[in-house]
Amino acid sequence: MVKVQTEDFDVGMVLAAMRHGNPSIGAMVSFVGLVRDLNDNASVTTLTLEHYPDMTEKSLQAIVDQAKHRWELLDVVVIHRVGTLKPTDQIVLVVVTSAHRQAAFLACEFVMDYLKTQAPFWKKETSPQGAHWVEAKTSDDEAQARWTQ
Amino acid sequence: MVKVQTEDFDVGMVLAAMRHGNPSIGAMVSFVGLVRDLNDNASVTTLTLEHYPDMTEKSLQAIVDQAKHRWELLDVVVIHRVGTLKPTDQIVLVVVTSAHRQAAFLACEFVMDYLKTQAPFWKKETSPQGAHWVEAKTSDDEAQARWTQ
Amino acid sequence: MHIKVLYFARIKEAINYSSEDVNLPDDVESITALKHWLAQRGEVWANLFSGQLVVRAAINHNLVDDLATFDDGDEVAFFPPVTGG
Amino acid sequence: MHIKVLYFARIKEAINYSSEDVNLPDDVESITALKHWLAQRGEVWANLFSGQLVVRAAINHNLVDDLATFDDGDEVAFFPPVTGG
Repeated sequence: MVKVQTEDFDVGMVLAAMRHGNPSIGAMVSFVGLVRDLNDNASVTTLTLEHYPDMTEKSLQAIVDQAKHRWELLDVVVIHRVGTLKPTDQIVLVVVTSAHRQAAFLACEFVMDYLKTQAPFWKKETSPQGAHWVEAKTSDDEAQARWTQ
Repeated sequence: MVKVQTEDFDVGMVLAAMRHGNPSIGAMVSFVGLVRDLNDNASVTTLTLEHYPDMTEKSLQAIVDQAKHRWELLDVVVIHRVGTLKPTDQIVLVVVTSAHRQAAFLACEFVMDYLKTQAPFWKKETSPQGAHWVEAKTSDDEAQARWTQ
Repeated sequence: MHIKVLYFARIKEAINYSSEDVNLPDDVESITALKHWLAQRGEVWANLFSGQLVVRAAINHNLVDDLATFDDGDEVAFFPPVTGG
Repeated sequence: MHIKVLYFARIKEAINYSSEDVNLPDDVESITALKHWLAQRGEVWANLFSGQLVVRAAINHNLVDDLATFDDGDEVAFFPPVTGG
Protein backbone atom coordinates (compact mmCIF):
# COMPACT_ATOMS: atom_id res chain seq x y z
CA MET A 1 0.00 0.00 0.00
CA VAL A 2 1.34 3.43 -0.95
CA LYS A 3 -0.38 6.66 -0.03
CA VAL A 4 0.21 10.39 -0.38
CA GLN A 5 -1.76 12.54 2.05
CA THR A 6 -1.81 15.87 3.85
CA GLU A 7 -2.96 14.36 7.19
CA ASP A 8 -0.59 12.95 9.79
CA PHE A 9 -0.29 9.17 10.19
CA ASP A 10 -0.31 6.96 13.30
CA VAL A 11 2.66 4.57 13.12
CA GLY A 12 1.32 2.35 15.91
CA MET A 13 -1.96 1.84 14.07
CA VAL A 14 -0.24 1.06 10.78
CA LEU A 15 2.02 -1.53 12.44
CA ALA A 16 -0.89 -3.07 14.35
CA ALA A 17 -2.95 -3.41 11.16
CA MET A 18 -0.05 -4.99 9.27
CA ARG A 19 0.66 -7.66 11.87
CA HIS A 20 -2.93 -8.37 12.87
CA GLY A 21 -3.68 -12.06 12.29
CA ASN A 22 -0.49 -12.55 10.29
CA PRO A 23 1.60 -15.23 12.06
CA SER A 24 4.16 -15.54 9.25
CA ILE A 25 5.71 -12.15 10.11
CA GLY A 26 8.96 -12.54 12.04
CA ALA A 27 10.34 -9.04 11.47
CA MET A 28 8.91 -5.56 10.95
CA VAL A 29 11.29 -2.73 10.12
CA SER A 30 9.95 0.79 9.95
CA PHE A 31 11.37 4.15 9.06
CA VAL A 32 9.86 7.49 10.03
CA GLY A 33 11.28 10.70 8.56
CA LEU A 34 10.66 13.87 10.60
CA VAL A 35 11.02 17.61 10.05
CA ARG A 36 14.13 18.89 11.86
CA ASP A 37 14.41 22.43 13.18
CA LEU A 38 17.87 22.77 11.67
CA ASN A 39 18.86 21.85 8.11
CA ASP A 40 22.21 22.72 6.50
CA ASN A 41 22.84 24.96 9.53
CA ALA A 42 19.75 27.08 8.91
CA SER A 43 16.83 27.11 11.31
CA VAL A 44 13.57 25.82 9.85
CA THR A 45 10.18 27.36 10.65
CA THR A 46 8.04 25.44 8.18
CA LEU A 47 8.60 22.86 5.49
CA THR A 48 6.26 22.68 2.50
CA LEU A 49 6.16 19.59 0.33
CA GLU A 50 5.03 19.88 -3.28
CA HIS A 51 4.54 16.81 -5.46
CA TYR A 52 3.38 15.65 -8.91
CA PRO A 53 0.01 14.11 -8.06
CA ASP A 54 -0.46 11.97 -11.17
CA MET A 55 3.02 10.51 -10.86
CA THR A 56 3.72 10.22 -7.13
CA GLU A 57 1.87 7.08 -6.05
CA LYS A 58 2.77 5.32 -9.29
CA SER A 59 6.43 6.12 -8.66
CA LEU A 60 6.27 4.91 -5.03
CA GLN A 61 4.52 1.71 -6.12
CA ALA A 62 7.26 1.04 -8.68
CA ILE A 63 9.89 1.35 -5.92
CA VAL A 64 7.92 -1.02 -3.67
CA ASP A 65 7.56 -3.50 -6.54
CA GLN A 66 11.33 -3.47 -7.09
CA ALA A 67 11.91 -4.16 -3.38
CA LYS A 68 9.42 -7.05 -3.43
CA HIS A 69 11.13 -8.48 -6.48
CA ARG A 70 14.54 -8.26 -4.82
CA TRP A 71 13.77 -9.68 -1.35
CA GLU A 72 11.25 -12.09 0.16
CA LEU A 73 8.84 -9.67 1.76
CA LEU A 74 5.37 -10.12 3.15
CA ASP A 75 4.16 -6.53 2.85
CA VAL A 76 5.36 -2.97 2.33
CA VAL A 77 3.53 0.23 3.31
CA VAL A 78 4.66 3.72 2.28
CA ILE A 79 2.87 6.86 3.47
CA HIS A 80 4.23 10.27 2.43
CA ARG A 81 2.77 13.59 3.49
CA VAL A 82 2.51 16.74 1.37
CA GLY A 83 1.58 20.31 2.30
CA THR A 84 3.01 22.50 5.02
CA LEU A 85 4.67 20.90 8.07
CA LYS A 86 6.65 22.16 11.05
CA PRO A 87 9.62 20.78 13.03
CA THR A 88 8.89 17.44 14.80
CA ASP A 89 6.12 16.65 12.27
CA GLN A 90 6.21 13.28 10.55
CA ILE A 91 6.95 13.38 6.80
CA VAL A 92 7.21 9.79 5.65
CA LEU A 93 6.65 6.24 6.90
CA VAL A 94 8.01 3.06 5.34
CA VAL A 95 7.19 -0.29 6.95
CA VAL A 96 8.42 -3.65 5.66
CA THR A 97 7.33 -7.03 7.02
CA SER A 98 9.16 -10.26 6.35
CA ALA A 99 9.80 -13.68 7.89
CA HIS A 100 13.40 -12.68 8.68
CA ARG A 101 15.05 -9.45 9.73
CA GLN A 102 17.77 -9.05 7.13
CA ALA A 103 15.40 -8.78 4.16
CA ALA A 104 13.22 -6.34 6.08
CA PHE A 105 16.15 -4.06 6.99
CA LEU A 106 17.57 -4.06 3.47
CA ALA A 107 14.22 -3.48 1.78
CA CYS A 108 13.26 -0.63 4.10
CA GLU A 109 16.54 1.18 3.46
CA PHE A 110 16.27 0.47 -0.29
CA VAL A 111 12.78 1.98 -0.46
CA MET A 112 13.96 5.11 1.38
CA ASP A 113 17.05 5.51 -0.82
CA TYR A 114 14.96 5.23 -4.00
CA LEU A 115 12.17 7.43 -2.65
CA LYS A 116 14.75 10.15 -1.90
CA THR A 117 16.07 10.14 -5.46
CA GLN A 118 13.14 9.06 -7.66
CA ALA A 119 9.79 10.02 -6.18
CA PRO A 120 8.52 13.45 -7.34
CA PHE A 121 8.51 15.45 -4.10
CA TRP A 122 10.13 18.85 -3.57
CA LYS A 123 10.75 20.55 -0.25
CA LYS A 124 10.65 24.28 0.37
CA GLU A 125 11.81 25.55 3.75
CA THR A 126 10.97 28.81 5.42
CA SER A 127 13.22 30.30 8.09
CA PRO A 128 13.36 33.76 9.70
CA GLN A 129 15.58 34.68 6.69
CA GLY A 130 12.96 33.75 4.10
CA ALA A 131 11.93 30.82 1.93
CA HIS A 132 14.13 28.58 -0.21
CA TRP A 133 13.93 25.29 -2.06
CA VAL A 134 15.90 22.46 -0.49
CA GLU A 135 18.83 21.30 -2.65
CA ALA A 136 19.12 17.63 -3.58
CA LYS A 137 22.03 15.91 -1.84
CA THR A 138 24.87 14.03 -3.51
CA SER A 139 24.84 11.69 -0.51
CA ASP A 140 21.31 10.59 -1.48
CA ASP A 141 22.43 9.81 -5.04
CA GLU A 142 25.34 7.82 -3.64
CA ALA A 143 23.06 5.94 -1.24
CA GLN A 144 20.83 4.93 -4.15
CA ALA A 145 23.76 3.99 -6.37
CA ARG A 146 24.95 1.39 -3.81
CA TRP A 147 22.00 -0.84 -4.75
CA THR A 148 23.00 -1.11 -8.40
CA GLN A 149 26.60 -2.15 -7.81
CA MET B 1 16.76 2.92 27.75
CA VAL B 2 16.84 -0.87 27.86
CA LYS B 3 14.16 -2.94 29.48
CA VAL B 4 13.29 -6.60 29.98
CA GLN B 5 9.66 -7.28 30.80
CA THR B 6 6.90 -9.88 30.60
CA GLU B 7 4.23 -7.38 29.48
CA ASP B 8 3.63 -6.42 25.88
CA PHE B 9 4.84 -3.05 24.60
CA ASP B 10 3.10 -0.38 22.51
CA VAL B 11 5.40 0.64 19.63
CA GLY B 12 3.36 3.73 18.79
CA MET B 13 3.65 5.02 22.37
CA VAL B 14 7.40 4.39 22.50
CA LEU B 15 7.95 6.22 19.21
CA ALA B 16 5.72 9.12 20.27
CA ALA B 17 7.58 9.50 23.58
CA MET B 18 10.96 9.45 21.84
CA ARG B 19 10.13 12.14 19.31
CA HIS B 20 8.03 14.35 21.60
CA GLY B 21 9.55 17.82 21.73
CA ASN B 22 12.75 16.65 20.03
CA PRO B 23 13.19 18.66 16.81
CA SER B 24 16.71 17.39 16.10
CA ILE B 25 15.41 13.94 15.10
CA GLY B 26 15.34 13.49 11.33
CA ALA B 27 15.11 9.69 11.24
CA MET B 28 13.63 6.97 13.45
CA VAL B 29 14.28 3.35 12.54
CA SER B 30 12.53 0.64 14.48
CA PHE B 31 12.62 -3.12 14.50
CA VAL B 32 9.92 -5.36 15.95
CA GLY B 33 10.54 -9.10 16.26
CA LEU B 34 7.42 -11.28 16.36
CA VAL B 35 6.62 -14.92 17.16
CA ARG B 36 6.01 -16.84 13.93
CA ASP B 37 3.71 -19.85 13.77
CA LEU B 38 6.31 -21.76 11.78
CA ASN B 39 10.01 -22.06 12.63
CA ASP B 40 12.45 -24.44 10.91
CA ASN B 41 9.39 -26.06 9.29
CA ALA B 42 7.78 -26.97 12.63
CA SER B 43 4.54 -25.38 13.78
CA VAL B 44 4.82 -23.33 16.95
CA THR B 45 2.13 -23.28 19.64
CA THR B 46 3.97 -21.28 22.30
CA LEU B 47 7.40 -19.74 22.69
CA THR B 48 8.93 -19.34 26.13
CA LEU B 49 11.82 -16.96 26.68
CA GLU B 50 14.19 -17.56 29.57
CA HIS B 51 16.93 -15.08 30.46
CA TYR B 52 19.71 -14.35 32.97
CA PRO B 53 18.14 -11.52 34.96
CA ASP B 54 21.30 -10.09 36.53
CA MET B 55 23.08 -10.00 33.19
CA THR B 56 20.42 -9.20 30.60
CA GLU B 57 19.91 -5.44 30.88
CA LYS B 58 23.62 -4.88 31.44
CA SER B 59 24.36 -6.84 28.28
CA LEU B 60 21.77 -4.91 26.26
CA GLN B 61 23.11 -1.60 27.57
CA ALA B 62 26.64 -2.58 26.51
CA ILE B 63 25.36 -3.24 22.97
CA VAL B 64 23.56 0.12 22.90
CA ASP B 65 26.70 1.87 24.17
CA GLN B 66 28.74 0.31 21.37
CA ALA B 67 26.20 1.52 18.80
CA LYS B 68 26.26 5.05 20.24
CA HIS B 69 30.03 5.05 20.13
CA ARG B 70 30.03 3.93 16.51
CA TRP B 71 27.38 6.24 15.03
CA GLU B 72 25.96 9.68 15.79
CA LEU B 73 22.71 8.73 17.44
CA LEU B 74 20.25 10.74 19.48
CA ASP B 75 18.64 7.89 21.42
CA VAL B 76 18.24 4.11 21.46
CA VAL B 77 15.47 2.11 23.14
CA VAL B 78 15.49 -1.67 23.49
CA ILE B 79 12.58 -3.59 25.02
CA HIS B 80 12.73 -7.39 25.18
CA ARG B 81 10.00 -9.60 26.54
CA VAL B 82 10.47 -12.81 28.53
CA GLY B 83 7.99 -15.48 29.58
CA THR B 84 5.53 -17.42 27.45
CA LEU B 85 4.33 -15.94 24.15
CA LYS B 86 2.25 -17.16 21.22
CA PRO B 87 2.40 -16.62 17.44
CA THR B 88 1.87 -12.94 16.38
CA ASP B 89 3.06 -11.75 19.84
CA GLN B 90 5.78 -9.09 19.94
CA ILE B 91 9.14 -10.26 21.32
CA VAL B 92 11.54 -7.38 20.94
CA LEU B 93 11.59 -3.70 19.98
CA VAL B 94 14.65 -1.68 19.00
CA VAL B 95 14.23 2.00 18.11
CA VAL B 96 17.06 4.30 17.04
CA THR B 97 16.74 8.05 16.49
CA SER B 98 19.28 10.13 14.65
CA ALA B 99 19.56 13.31 12.59
CA HIS B 100 20.09 11.24 9.41
CA ARG B 101 18.72 7.94 8.19
CA GLN B 102 21.87 6.00 7.40
CA ALA B 103 23.21 6.02 10.98
CA ALA B 104 19.77 5.03 12.29
CA PHE B 105 19.42 2.08 9.88
CA LEU B 106 22.93 0.78 10.57
CA ALA B 107 22.68 1.16 14.34
CA CYS B 108 19.29 -0.56 14.53
CA GLU B 109 20.55 -3.56 12.55
CA PHE B 110 23.80 -3.62 14.58
CA VAL B 111 21.86 -3.72 17.87
CA MET B 112 19.69 -6.60 16.61
CA ASP B 113 22.69 -8.58 15.31
CA TYR B 114 24.51 -8.24 18.64
CA LEU B 115 21.38 -8.88 20.69
CA LYS B 116 20.85 -12.14 18.76
CA THR B 117 24.36 -13.39 19.55
CA GLN B 118 25.32 -11.78 22.88
CA ALA B 119 22.31 -11.09 25.05
CA PRO B 120 21.43 -13.95 27.44
CA PHE B 121 18.01 -15.06 26.20
CA TRP B 122 17.00 -18.61 25.30
CA LYS B 123 13.90 -19.67 23.42
CA LYS B 124 11.95 -22.86 23.98
CA GLU B 125 9.20 -23.73 21.53
CA THR B 126 6.25 -25.98 22.03
CA SER B 127 4.46 -27.60 19.11
CA PRO B 128 1.91 -30.43 18.89
CA GLN B 129 4.99 -32.75 18.84
CA GLY B 130 6.33 -31.47 22.19
CA ALA B 131 8.79 -28.91 23.51
CA HIS B 132 12.33 -28.17 22.33
CA TRP B 133 14.99 -25.53 22.78
CA VAL B 134 15.59 -23.38 19.70
CA GLU B 135 19.06 -23.89 18.19
CA ALA B 136 21.32 -20.89 17.65
CA LYS B 137 21.78 -20.05 13.97
CA THR B 138 25.06 -19.77 12.10
CA SER B 139 23.46 -17.00 10.06
CA ASP B 140 23.16 -14.90 13.23
CA ASP B 141 26.85 -15.37 14.02
CA GLU B 142 27.68 -14.37 10.46
CA ALA B 143 25.44 -11.31 10.69
CA GLN B 144 27.26 -10.21 13.83
CA ALA B 145 30.69 -10.92 12.36
CA ARG B 146 30.05 -8.47 9.48
CA TRP B 147 30.40 -5.55 11.92
CA THR B 148 33.93 -6.46 12.96
CA GLN B 149 35.36 -6.79 9.45
CA MET C 1 2.64 17.71 -32.51
CA HIS C 2 0.65 18.76 -29.46
CA ILE C 3 1.83 17.88 -25.97
CA LYS C 4 1.08 18.98 -22.45
CA VAL C 5 4.03 20.36 -20.44
CA LEU C 6 4.06 20.57 -16.63
CA TYR C 7 6.50 22.48 -14.41
CA PHE C 8 7.21 21.93 -10.72
CA ALA C 9 8.95 23.54 -7.74
CA ARG C 10 11.49 26.28 -8.52
CA ILE C 11 10.89 25.95 -12.27
CA LYS C 12 7.18 26.55 -11.82
CA GLU C 13 7.94 29.53 -9.57
CA ALA C 14 10.37 31.07 -12.07
CA ILE C 15 7.93 31.01 -15.00
CA ASN C 16 4.93 31.60 -12.77
CA TYR C 17 2.64 28.92 -14.14
CA SER C 18 2.40 25.18 -13.80
CA SER C 19 1.24 23.75 -17.13
CA GLU C 20 0.60 24.57 -20.76
CA ASP C 21 -0.42 22.91 -24.00
CA VAL C 22 2.20 23.45 -26.66
CA ASN C 23 2.28 22.92 -30.41
CA LEU C 24 5.79 21.82 -31.38
CA PRO C 25 7.71 21.97 -34.67
CA ASP C 26 8.21 18.56 -36.29
CA ASP C 27 11.86 18.25 -35.25
CA VAL C 28 11.17 18.70 -31.54
CA GLU C 29 10.47 15.21 -30.28
CA SER C 30 13.09 14.52 -27.60
CA ILE C 31 13.57 15.99 -24.12
CA THR C 32 16.85 17.56 -25.31
CA ALA C 33 15.15 19.20 -28.27
CA LEU C 34 12.25 20.41 -26.14
CA LYS C 35 14.67 21.98 -23.62
CA HIS C 36 16.40 23.81 -26.50
CA TRP C 37 13.10 24.98 -27.87
CA LEU C 38 11.93 26.27 -24.47
CA ALA C 39 15.29 27.99 -23.80
CA GLN C 40 14.67 30.24 -26.81
CA ARG C 41 11.57 31.80 -25.26
CA GLY C 42 13.61 34.46 -23.40
CA GLU C 43 15.97 35.06 -20.55
CA VAL C 44 14.00 33.34 -17.77
CA TRP C 45 13.59 30.27 -19.97
CA ALA C 46 17.20 30.31 -21.10
CA ASN C 47 18.32 30.35 -17.46
CA LEU C 48 16.18 27.32 -16.72
CA PHE C 49 16.63 25.20 -19.82
CA SER C 50 20.01 25.86 -21.43
CA GLY C 51 22.00 23.57 -19.14
CA GLN C 52 23.24 25.55 -16.12
CA LEU C 53 20.52 23.99 -13.94
CA VAL C 54 19.92 20.27 -13.52
CA VAL C 55 16.39 19.76 -14.84
CA ARG C 56 14.87 16.30 -14.66
CA ALA C 57 12.09 15.15 -16.96
CA ALA C 58 9.21 12.68 -16.96
CA ILE C 59 7.12 11.48 -19.89
CA ASN C 60 3.65 10.25 -18.98
CA HIS C 61 4.66 10.02 -15.28
CA ASN C 62 7.85 8.02 -15.82
CA LEU C 63 11.28 9.48 -15.10
CA VAL C 64 13.30 9.62 -18.34
CA ASP C 65 16.70 10.87 -19.46
CA ASP C 66 17.19 13.66 -21.99
CA LEU C 67 17.43 11.33 -25.00
CA ALA C 68 13.90 10.06 -24.47
CA THR C 69 11.29 10.93 -27.09
CA PHE C 70 7.59 11.67 -26.79
CA ASP C 71 4.55 11.40 -29.01
CA ASP C 72 1.55 13.53 -29.82
CA GLY C 73 -0.73 13.81 -26.77
CA ASP C 74 1.97 12.91 -24.23
CA GLU C 75 2.44 14.65 -20.90
CA VAL C 76 5.97 15.92 -20.34
CA ALA C 77 7.05 17.27 -16.94
CA PHE C 78 10.14 19.29 -15.97
CA PHE C 79 11.37 19.60 -12.39
CA PRO C 80 14.50 19.97 -10.23
CA PRO C 81 16.12 16.88 -8.65
CA VAL C 82 13.64 15.50 -6.13
CA THR C 83 13.99 16.14 -2.39
CA GLY C 84 11.24 14.14 -0.66
CA GLY C 85 11.46 11.72 2.25
CA MET D 1 38.04 -20.97 46.46
CA HIS D 2 34.29 -20.54 46.69
CA ILE D 3 32.26 -19.39 43.69
CA LYS D 4 28.61 -19.37 42.70
CA VAL D 5 27.73 -21.29 39.52
CA LEU D 6 24.52 -20.68 37.53
CA TYR D 7 23.02 -22.82 34.77
CA PHE D 8 20.49 -21.82 32.12
CA ALA D 9 18.19 -23.28 29.48
CA ARG D 10 18.89 -26.89 28.41
CA ILE D 11 21.83 -27.17 30.80
CA LYS D 12 19.66 -26.23 33.75
CA GLU D 13 17.02 -28.72 32.57
CA ALA D 14 19.56 -31.55 32.21
CA ILE D 15 20.95 -31.21 35.74
CA ASN D 16 17.60 -30.14 37.15
CA TYR D 17 18.74 -27.15 39.18
CA SER D 18 19.76 -23.60 38.40
CA SER D 19 22.53 -22.62 40.80
CA GLU D 20 24.94 -23.89 43.40
CA ASP D 21 27.79 -22.69 45.59
CA VAL D 22 30.92 -24.72 44.96
CA ASN D 23 34.22 -25.05 46.75
CA LEU D 24 36.94 -25.57 44.12
CA PRO D 25 40.43 -27.12 44.31
CA ASP D 26 43.24 -24.59 44.01
CA ASP D 27 44.08 -25.46 40.40
CA VAL D 28 40.53 -24.82 39.11
CA GLU D 29 40.50 -21.14 38.27
CA SER D 30 39.66 -20.92 34.56
CA ILE D 31 36.46 -21.69 32.66
CA THR D 32 38.26 -24.58 30.91
CA ALA D 33 39.37 -26.07 34.24
CA LEU D 34 35.92 -25.62 35.74
CA LYS D 35 34.29 -27.40 32.79
CA HIS D 36 36.72 -30.33 33.25
CA TRP D 37 36.00 -30.44 36.96
CA LEU D 38 32.22 -30.42 36.41
CA ALA D 39 32.48 -33.09 33.68
CA GLN D 40 33.83 -35.54 36.27
CA ARG D 41 30.65 -35.47 38.32
CA GLY D 42 29.00 -38.24 36.27
CA GLU D 43 27.45 -39.04 32.92
CA VAL D 44 24.97 -36.18 32.70
CA TRP D 45 27.75 -33.72 33.56
CA ALA D 46 30.21 -35.34 31.18
CA ASN D 47 27.67 -35.02 28.35
CA LEU D 48 27.27 -31.33 29.06
CA PHE D 49 30.82 -30.25 29.86
CA SER D 50 33.32 -32.43 28.06
CA GLY D 51 33.16 -30.62 24.75
CA GLN D 52 30.46 -32.22 22.56
CA LEU D 53 28.08 -29.35 23.32
CA VAL D 54 28.85 -25.69 22.79
CA VAL D 55 28.62 -24.18 26.28
CA ARG D 56 29.11 -20.44 26.69
CA ALA D 57 30.24 -18.86 29.94
CA ALA D 58 29.92 -15.55 31.77
CA ILE D 59 31.90 -14.31 34.77
CA ASN D 60 30.13 -11.70 36.87
CA HIS D 61 27.60 -11.09 34.05
CA ASN D 62 30.15 -10.59 31.28
CA LEU D 63 30.46 -13.04 28.39
CA VAL D 64 33.95 -14.61 28.46
CA ASP D 65 35.86 -17.23 26.51
CA ASP D 66 37.12 -20.47 28.03
CA LEU D 67 40.56 -19.12 28.91
CA ALA D 68 39.09 -16.54 31.28
CA THR D 69 39.82 -16.92 35.00
CA PHE D 70 37.70 -16.12 38.04
CA ASP D 71 38.34 -15.21 41.67
CA ASP D 72 36.93 -16.18 45.00
CA GLY D 73 33.36 -14.94 45.36
CA ASP D 74 32.74 -14.60 41.60
CA GLU D 75 29.54 -15.65 39.84
CA VAL D 76 30.12 -17.99 36.90
CA ALA D 77 27.28 -18.88 34.53
CA PHE D 78 27.04 -21.65 31.91
CA PHE D 79 24.52 -21.63 29.08
CA PRO D 80 23.95 -22.68 25.46
CA PRO D 81 24.48 -20.16 22.61
CA VAL D 82 21.86 -17.47 23.04
CA THR D 83 18.69 -17.37 20.94
CA GLY D 84 16.85 -14.16 21.87
CA GLY D 85 15.44 -11.42 19.66
